[in-house]
Amino acid sequence: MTDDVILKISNLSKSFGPVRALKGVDFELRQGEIHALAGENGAGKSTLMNVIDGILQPDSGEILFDGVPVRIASPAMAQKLGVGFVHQETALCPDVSVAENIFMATTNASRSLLMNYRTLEQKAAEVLGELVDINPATLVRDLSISHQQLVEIAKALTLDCRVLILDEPTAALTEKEAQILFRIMRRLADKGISIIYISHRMVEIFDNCDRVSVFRDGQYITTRNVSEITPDDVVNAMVGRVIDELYPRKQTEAERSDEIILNVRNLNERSRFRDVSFQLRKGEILGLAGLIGAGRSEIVKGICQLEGEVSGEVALNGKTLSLSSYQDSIAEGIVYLSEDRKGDGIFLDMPIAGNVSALKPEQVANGFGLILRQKEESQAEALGARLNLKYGSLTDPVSSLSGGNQQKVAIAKMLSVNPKLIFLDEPTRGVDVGAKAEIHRILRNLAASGVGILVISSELPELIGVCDRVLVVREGRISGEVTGDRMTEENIMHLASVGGAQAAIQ
Amino acid sequence: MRETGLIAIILVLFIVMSFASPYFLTWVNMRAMVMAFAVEGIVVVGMTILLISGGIDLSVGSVTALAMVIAGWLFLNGVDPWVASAISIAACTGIGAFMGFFVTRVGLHHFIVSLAIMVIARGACLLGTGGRPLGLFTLPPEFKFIGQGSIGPIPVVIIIFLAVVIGFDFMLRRTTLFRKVFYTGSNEKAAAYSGIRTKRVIFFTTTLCSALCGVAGIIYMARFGSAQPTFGIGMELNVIAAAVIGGASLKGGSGTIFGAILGAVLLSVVSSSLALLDVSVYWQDIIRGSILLTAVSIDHYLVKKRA
Amino acid sequence: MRETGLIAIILVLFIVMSFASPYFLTWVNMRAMVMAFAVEGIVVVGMTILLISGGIDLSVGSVTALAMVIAGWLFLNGVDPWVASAISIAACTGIGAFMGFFVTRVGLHHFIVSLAIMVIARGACLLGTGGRPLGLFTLPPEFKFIGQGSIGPIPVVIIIFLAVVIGFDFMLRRTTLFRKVFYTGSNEKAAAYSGIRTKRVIFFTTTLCSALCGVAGIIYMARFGSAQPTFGIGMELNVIAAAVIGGASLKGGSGTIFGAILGAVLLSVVSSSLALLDVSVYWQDIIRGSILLTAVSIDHYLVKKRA
Amino acid sequence: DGLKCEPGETYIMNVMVSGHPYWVPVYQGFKQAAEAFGCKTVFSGTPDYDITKQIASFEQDMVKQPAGILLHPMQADPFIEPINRAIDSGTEIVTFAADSPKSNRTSYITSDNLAEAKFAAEEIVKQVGDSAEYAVLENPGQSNHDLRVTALISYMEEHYPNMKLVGRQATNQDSNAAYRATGSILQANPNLAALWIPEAGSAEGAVAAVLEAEAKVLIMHADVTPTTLEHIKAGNIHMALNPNQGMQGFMGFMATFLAAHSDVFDPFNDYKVSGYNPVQIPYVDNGFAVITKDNADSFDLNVYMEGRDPS
Ligand SMILES: Nc1ncnc2c1ncn2[C@@H]1O[C@H](COP(=O)(O)OP(=O)(O)OP(=O)(O)O)[C@@H](O)[C@H]1O
Ligand SMILES: Nc1ncnc2c1ncn2[C@@H]1O[C@H](COP(=O)(O)OP(=O)(O)OP(=O)(O)O)[C@@H](O)[C@H]1O
Ligand SMILES: [Mg+2]
Ligand SMILES: [Mg+2]
Repeated sequence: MTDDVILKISNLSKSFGPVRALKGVDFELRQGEIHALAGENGAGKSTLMNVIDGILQPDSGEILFDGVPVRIASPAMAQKLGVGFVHQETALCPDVSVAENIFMATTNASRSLLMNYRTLEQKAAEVLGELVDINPATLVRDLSISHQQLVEIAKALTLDCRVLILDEPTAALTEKEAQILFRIMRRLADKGISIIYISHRMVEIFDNCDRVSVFRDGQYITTRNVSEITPDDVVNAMVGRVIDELYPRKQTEAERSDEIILNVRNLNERSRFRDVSFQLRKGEILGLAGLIGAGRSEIVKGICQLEGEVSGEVALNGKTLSLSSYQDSIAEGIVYLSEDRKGDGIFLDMPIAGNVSALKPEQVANGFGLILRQKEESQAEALGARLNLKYGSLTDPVSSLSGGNQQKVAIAKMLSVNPKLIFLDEPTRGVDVGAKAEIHRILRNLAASGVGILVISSELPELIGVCDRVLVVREGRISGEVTGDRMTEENIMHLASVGGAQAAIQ
Repeated sequence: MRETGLIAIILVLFIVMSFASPYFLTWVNMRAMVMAFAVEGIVVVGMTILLISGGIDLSVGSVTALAMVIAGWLFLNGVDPWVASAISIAACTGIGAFMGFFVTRVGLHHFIVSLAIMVIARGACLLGTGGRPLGLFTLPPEFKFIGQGSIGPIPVVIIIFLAVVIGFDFMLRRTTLFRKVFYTGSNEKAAAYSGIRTKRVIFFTTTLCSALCGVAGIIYMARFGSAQPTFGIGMELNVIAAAVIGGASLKGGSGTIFGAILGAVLLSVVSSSLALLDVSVYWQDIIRGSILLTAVSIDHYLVKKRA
Repeated sequence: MRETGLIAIILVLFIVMSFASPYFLTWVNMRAMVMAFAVEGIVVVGMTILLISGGIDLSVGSVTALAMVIAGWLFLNGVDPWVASAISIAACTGIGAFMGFFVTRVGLHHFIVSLAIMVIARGACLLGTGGRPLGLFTLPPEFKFIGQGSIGPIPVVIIIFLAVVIGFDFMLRRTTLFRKVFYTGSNEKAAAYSGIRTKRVIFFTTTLCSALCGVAGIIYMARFGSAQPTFGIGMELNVIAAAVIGGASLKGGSGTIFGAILGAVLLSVVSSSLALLDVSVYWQDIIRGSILLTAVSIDHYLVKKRA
Repeated sequence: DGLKCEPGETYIMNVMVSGHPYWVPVYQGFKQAAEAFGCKTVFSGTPDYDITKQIASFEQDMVKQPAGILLHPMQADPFIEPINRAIDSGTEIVTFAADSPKSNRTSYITSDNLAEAKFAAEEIVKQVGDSAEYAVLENPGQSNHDLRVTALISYMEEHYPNMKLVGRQATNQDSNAAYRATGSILQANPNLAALWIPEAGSAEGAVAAVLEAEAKVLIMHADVTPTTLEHIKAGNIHMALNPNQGMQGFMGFMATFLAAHSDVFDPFNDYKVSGYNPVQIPYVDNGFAVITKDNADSFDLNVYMEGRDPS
């Protein structure tokens, strides 16, 4: 890292109608540093990045690149300036191969008339090799959301850039992939490339970044060297107060119950998982860990009949279920929060209130099936307040919310129906620390009141902090279970990657 | 409101026209103008709902014609006209269900399924009539009343039209059933993940659109006292255009009945005005297309500005 | 390959037909069948590329007719036919650019813009001809050659058609320029984030489609020795249907020229077969629509099964 | 022996928009004539309004080597080459209702649209006087309909300069469009006295609009449908001029058949050296019928078709 400032932003503002997303912010990026951005959901981080990448135009303010004022009119222009960007929401072409997606910008800039698919795929395999094993010829539409995120990262790494922006790249990544990414980031930084890194995971910021800038409500608060401050300071600057406890109290030995809410036996799916058996007891929060592509999501989707042809036995509160569709599952009180929020979690173009009520619009309707707008809005308002949702108006489309706030809408939708059993797939992806703690508290309260809670998360500290018991999935099988003191990152990683054959580690 | 721009454009047209022609702002002309799109407006309602759910239907013209042919043929073969109409509407509903089957079960695209049905239904019209229009002059007066009669000064056709429009507009805005149509069209996968039986929803909207074509066909039959196998050729483009002008998205998820009807009004006012001003037929298409393009651009500009 | 299913279906039709009619597998019949879609096939190429980029064009029939009318009118007014053709193709390209402007700059949807242009271009045809076909019998033989001549046993039309198809198929598969068309259609935002000027791409595909309509119009003129203002009514549905049958998505992002041409072949074989078998005209549409629906369903099933 | 068909000798009638009712009585005339000579007939063409498809169907007819084809060419010039090719390969071609005059077809059978227009003009003047307002509906681009309209207008201009043309709307055979357009014309012209419509589809819509507006307008149109027939009986439509389709088909067959059997005839001309078919009949007028209240019953096509095979 040097002290040369490559990018300097001063007094920049940006509004969306009445929403003032950025209010005169300043920001400074030095050559070769890894610079973290922290801030609550809706603080304006992504908006600032979109301005730097030329996707959005600021209302006022100045951008200096190498000390020269620039107007970045389009992503193409940003590219010419050497800006690379991994978006918070993946933006890939589903009908096109992984290799072509990775090299889309290169193809665009290339002078050559013809495509050379062979070298393209070779080079793509090289870039991907370090990250994950994906065939570069597959279409992106056939990839799971986490693999898509890796492709998105690979895409940015191939850019010959001077400034690399990573907007919550690890939200859907497990520890293993995240560590690889950090290694690459460090290598790039050493080569003199400046990296802006956005994350809500404090550990990542403190382990890997050089400096951190904090934003709150569209305003720039401060920039500090990470060596000089503590995570609590950052959270305090973000939220305006110290979050006393990140994770709620766990179940005590005494509270443990033998009552079984969910009993899964010998669940099989043709190609995706085998011999899955487990139990979810009353009052506990059960976690599901595993590497990317291990099959966690598929097991859960299989149980509630969203995907696959599943055989095996599923019993809820002692009653054996014969579910043939997700509707049956909902009718039994089992709901699933999707990991792919944009793809199948929310209705981007529809109002916030309409999104929250989507699972059961009958709840906000009268006896004749007429939706009562007031009832619908007060439902959204109440759940929104619980989750600390930031919005302009409940009639605004969800697309106008920040990524983390969209996630809160998706969660609010699930909570709106008072389910008996909730599967949450990456529930806090993109959610800020404050709201995360709130969500965890809500989950704990639900569990205590008898609702079955199963959490899939790629963030091991979260699983360890929240769950009473964690099952580990490897290659479509449950490879083990950890509880109590055994619940450590090492043990889980071990079960997820190599071990597993041995019985549960008690 | 999304429709303000369109209303403004239509108002401007009205003001210009009332200066340009002394006959424009007469009761009789207004009545004629509404009559000109009222029946097609019923089809516009069905199409708008289908578009919102993410579908499209090219067969509306043929199916409307087939409704006339089926009811007319039955009537000529001694069936009571009311019964014949009911059978005919049921048959159209069946056609819609057939399309719905191909879309939701076989997995084909609405476009191609409805294109095939457009051809098949037109063929059925030819077969049922031997290519000759059916003269239904002998329809009883109480039946013709639904197409030709008036209650007070208001034609029955307009009353039916208003009832359909207001009814569906209300339902689309307020009922849970139709809300699911929006969810499905906005993001089918997210709707499925919200427990909505999206295939049923699409099946429903597809069927509803054809059923409304059936209703329109019966009213046309009562109105014209005949069943023409070639009726309604090219209707689909008109109907889709009205919905799209009125703000419906071809990608699904958005649209209103009110807007779509305003779209139909706009198209109709332009046509009427050109005829009223006796613009040369060789110029009419050029002017009509240009006004359409201008109006849509202005509306787009106004909507964007407000947002 | 995506197209295997279609090829199989067409082969089956061929085998059935060669048993059903002794005339089917004759050189003359094959030639007639290819001639029936060759020129339209050039428009299919333009439409497929436009569909891949996420657009659609309803004006192709009118613009093709306008190309004939412009070139014919100029020729009758003393312009050299080759020059007249060049001017006409340039004019069509201009129309495409005009549509491209409304889509990319004003922000309207392709559907509504091309619908308006469809009406305007048809009006221009009427205006330019006074509604009467232009007789162009006096076109010089070397000009007519492109529409009526043969090189060896192969009609020039078919040679041009094959050149266009093979050329664009190759370009679409292999050149960086046309890959951007796929990226833009598949996810416009993602393409834009990669620095692709997606508006330019869409402008380009819109313009290209109209330009190819111009080329087709000139060939039609040379072939028919006349310019008919009502030419090509309804062509858009045929052309879009061919592309969609061949695997192009109306949502953009996928499609191949080869598949679209197979779609056109399928439609043409079915029509020809019905005529050859003397199927009653009253049954033809029904059978045609049903075969279309069946073929598309089978193809869909085969594709899904393979995947 | 003599004028008789060989076994299997086939004559084809080829048209565009083959589902249109206009062809039905034409084909009946064609068929009845053929039966009298022991010939086979086929009704062919394209259901579409598409010149390329009609040419393809014509070429497929040729493949079957029929003795003759009675052709309604959708457009004149595009058919020159196919017609000549057919004649060269031994199939005689006669055109009807639309011509391809520069081709080598031996005959052209048609109604005289000019005569129809002239008759209509005279009848209008007779009914509403020679200084009144009139309007026309039209179908630009279809030649016979165009001719009926333009000929009437120029006839009026020439002979009855006080007749004022106040409305001219394209309705393209669409009854709904005609309904709309007529409504507007009626609004703009309260003194409208007469309406001339070149085809029956538009007439259906126009009469509905006139009845609804309770206007007193003399309606005359060409062709006929069951509905307009009923309107004629009811007095809502004054009169229809219907081309004699049966005669068109009958004479069409005769001309084709005679061309194919021209060996019975040795005319006093140069046909042997020029290579032309000796049975050349440049133009046959099949005449038209005037349908009024009094004779309307004879023009019910459904009654006529009872017990007859349409194909
Ligand atoms: N297209 C838009 N239309 C309207 N408002 C928007 C739009 N995009 C963002 N906003 C608003 O701007 C503010 C900042 O959003 P931004 O996406 O920058 O937040 P963020 O810091 O990235 O949050 P997160 O951590 O949740 O991703 C939010 O209040 C959001 O609602
Ligand atoms: N739509 C799909 N089409 C094809 N393969 C898929 C699809 N979705 C998932 N897979 C594959 O199925 C396997 C299991 O995926 P799943 O999403 O269940 O894993 P996971 O453990 O939830 O991990 P993550 O969600 O983090 O990727 C992976 O190999 C994945 O690539
Ligand atoms: Mg963000
Ligand atoms: Mg997962």
